[in-house]
Amino acid sequence: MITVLVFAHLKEKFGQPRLVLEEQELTVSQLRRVLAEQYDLQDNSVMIAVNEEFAEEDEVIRAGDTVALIPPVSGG
Amino acid sequence: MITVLVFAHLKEKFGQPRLVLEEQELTVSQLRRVLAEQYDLQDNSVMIAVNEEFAEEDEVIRAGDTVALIPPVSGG
Amino acid sequence: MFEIIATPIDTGKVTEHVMHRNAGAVVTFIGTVRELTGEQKTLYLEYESYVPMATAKLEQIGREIAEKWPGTKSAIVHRIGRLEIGDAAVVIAVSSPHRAHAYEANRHAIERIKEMVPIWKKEHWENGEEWIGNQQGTVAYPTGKPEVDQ
Amino acid sequence: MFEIIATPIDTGKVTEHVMHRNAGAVVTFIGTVRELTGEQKTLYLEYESYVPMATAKLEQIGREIAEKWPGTKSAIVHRIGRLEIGDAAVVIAVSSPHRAHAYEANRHAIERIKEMVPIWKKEHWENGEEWIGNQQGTVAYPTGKPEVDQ
Repeated sequence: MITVLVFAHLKEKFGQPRLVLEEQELTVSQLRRVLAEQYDLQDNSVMIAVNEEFAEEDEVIRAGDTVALIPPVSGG
Repeated sequence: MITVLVFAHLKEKFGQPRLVLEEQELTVSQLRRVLAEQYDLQDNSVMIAVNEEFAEEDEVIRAGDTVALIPPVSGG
Repeated sequence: MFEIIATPIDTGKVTEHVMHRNAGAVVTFIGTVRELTGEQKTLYLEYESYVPMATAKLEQIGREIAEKWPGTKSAIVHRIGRLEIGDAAVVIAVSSPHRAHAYEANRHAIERIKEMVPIWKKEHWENGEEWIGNQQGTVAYPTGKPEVDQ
Repeated sequence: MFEIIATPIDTGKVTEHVMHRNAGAVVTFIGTVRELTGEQKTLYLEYESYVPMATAKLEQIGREIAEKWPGTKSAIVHRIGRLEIGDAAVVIAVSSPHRAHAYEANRHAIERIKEMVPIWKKEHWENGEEWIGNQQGTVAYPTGKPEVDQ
């Protein structure tokens, strides 16, 4: 299982601070496909962080990794 | 009489914070000549302020005006 | 000192953190909650953050600055939670032997925060609320992440 | 708040002076007494000023800033007398709705102070002392005064 942390408007959209996926391993692009198909989230402005670092599209996510969806930031 | 305030290294050079000139009226250029001849001060990096404002060379100084010699500044 | 905190920021403490005998110049930036944006009146803000990643990213900005402007020392504290008008949301302090570097490095820090540190602001207006960053017109990242440097 | 004072500068007070509900960005510059200049070690400094003219010139800088960057608010305090290593000699605070303006206007203020505000610094080193600004190589003003703007 892979846990995906969500923040800001995504947390409100999903009504919870994390999504739990059944996959044991998938790439960032595959994660985007899962989010589009199963969670109705199709937004390329959302970045994906793996283990607290922005991830490339071909990076492999494994069970146990910390994954987070990062919508465009607005701090400062 | 015209009183000329002096600061920093000029105050040390003259050993006093002001010079008192006998003139009743003179231009800034004439003041520079007086300073060169009577006070051995010939330094174009020294600016002259009249009534707390930087003065042009042809500005006329009259008795009662506040005159000051402003060496290159080094605040900040 | 690179921190995300949920309590008021002590600006003096952040500034003192970067001062030392050979600093010469210290530039501090305070980002505060502004009441008016155009004609729209903000009542208060809420900031949320992915704290461990945001802290790591603030530290990364500190390393970028130390590398780009040798001899500088920096500190960044960002506040999260509910903030009222006038409250400081972020304080950035940079010291340097050279004033030009202190200004430039400080400016770099705030631009980088607004670009890639996972912190989000929700504006509460008289007539509604909205998470900022989610509007149309927001720049998307074609590479899936912000560039390492602008 | 445009002042020449002979006591320690309260940085927080200068900063608070420019903060208001629509500021958004506040940039503060602190110029401190640095121990090392190259390999020369400063023991302490003495600042002297032609106080009424210096105060008027700080006010002039404030007007220049208000004109060039509308919506900004500025405050400048310079200390005179004997200052030890690490002491703040000058504090400049500028607030603005726009952070770019706050940085630029603040930078303008320190450059102008170093250019034309009648304040002089005497360095006391281990092996001597000297009024700064009186060295060979100092820029002279061919027109007899500094330009109104750089």
